[in-house]
Amino acid sequence: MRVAVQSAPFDPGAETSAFTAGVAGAGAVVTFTGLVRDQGGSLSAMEIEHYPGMTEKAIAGIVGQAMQRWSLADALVIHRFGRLSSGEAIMMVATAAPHRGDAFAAAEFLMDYLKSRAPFWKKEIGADGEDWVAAKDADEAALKRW
Amino acid sequence: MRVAVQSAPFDPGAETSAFTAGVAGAGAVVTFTGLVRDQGGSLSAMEIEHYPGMTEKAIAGIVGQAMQRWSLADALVIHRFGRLSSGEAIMMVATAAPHRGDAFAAAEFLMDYLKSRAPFWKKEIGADGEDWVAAKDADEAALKRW
Amino acid sequence: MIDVLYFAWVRERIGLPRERVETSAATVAGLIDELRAREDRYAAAFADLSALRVALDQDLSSFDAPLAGVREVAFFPPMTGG
Amino acid sequence: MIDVLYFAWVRERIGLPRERVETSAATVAGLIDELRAREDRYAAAFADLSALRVALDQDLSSFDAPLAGVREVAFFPPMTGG
Repeated sequence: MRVAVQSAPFDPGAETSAFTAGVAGAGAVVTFTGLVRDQGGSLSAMEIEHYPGMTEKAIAGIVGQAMQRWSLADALVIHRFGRLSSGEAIMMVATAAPHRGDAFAAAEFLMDYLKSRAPFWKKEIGADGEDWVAAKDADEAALKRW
Repeated sequence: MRVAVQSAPFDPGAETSAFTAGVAGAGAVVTFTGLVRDQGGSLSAMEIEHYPGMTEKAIAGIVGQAMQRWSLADALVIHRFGRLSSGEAIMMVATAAPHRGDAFAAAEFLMDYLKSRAPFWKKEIGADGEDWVAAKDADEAALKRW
Repeated sequence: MIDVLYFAWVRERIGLPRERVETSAATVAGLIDELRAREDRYAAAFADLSALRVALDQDLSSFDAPLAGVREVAFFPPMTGG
Repeated sequence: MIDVLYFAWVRERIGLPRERVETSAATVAGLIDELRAREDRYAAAFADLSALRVALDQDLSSFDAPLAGVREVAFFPPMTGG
């Protein structure tokens, strides 16, 4: 497994290639990539703050739970912080498993937990000013299904 | 949306890059890649037969259902036929949506339907001979959740 | 005349991928009865219909479906794509 | 002495990312009461605890947790990663 918390951009395609090459024979690979939405052109950038130290620890814990819970060959989490432009990749997860059900479930689990349990905070910067993204009740509720 | 049924190999990373670049601003991209499993070294190759004409029609119908059912910005299906070696990519789906829930659900729906409703048949070729892969009851049952 | 296609182990058991068939059968089941009566390899391929699927003009269908107007019938085992 | 960290709008409202705090509070809630009493900007940041989360030594915790042995306390809004 690999966890990367970084300000540098990353290429979801290149990461998918590298991850897939490393698990050849696993049968199923699922990836999720989160992109900065342009929201109809009103969003010009996103600023992501995080809690260095706790971030890595929290993500490693979440990935560890997923590896215990599902039969995974490998897992990957990349999450950026700092300033991102519209359309840029914010983060990605990848999971590899013998069977597709495990790969899908683990990827969704990772996303649900990264949303609400990893210490990142997003601020949207638009033409009319900037605003911290509010946590959604639905994101907290999503944790209950696991 | 794009559907490709082909004997030529494809690069899941390059396809992920191209797909993601085309939906910048969508927020969420999910990909699934199916690989030929090596099954502990006993499998040397896989032969995939399909029904030209019906295959394209069936996949277009499945993708059309997904586009109607979820709020998707785009969808992609690539499926190979012919002879594949261990570790090679058999197929992939990609979905893009404003929100992750739709992207995940649509990708799982596409996989469940491609498994049991697109006219492909896999034959495993190993050291001890060759055998048609049997359809699993679980794959048919998976359709019931949609 | 109707085109009849066979895939996967159905094709292997019958020994050919497609053929033109002269039939007066009203339904898929009637066509299967005619094919079974031809030779052992057909009888073997169609021995267990629960292991077979049928498509009419490239749409999945059922064994009791009528053949009127159909140009292409395909027989194959349950699909294993993905 | 304890390190107190603030993130996102909590940091902006209080006006600094971290500070060393001398406290005799037994719990997180006790520390919050001391901070609130300092200045309006602290009172404003801690006005609605339901909008806040707390981590003790980089693990999520709760407002009634004891502070004994804790070196680092962090206050922040609900997380919005992913």
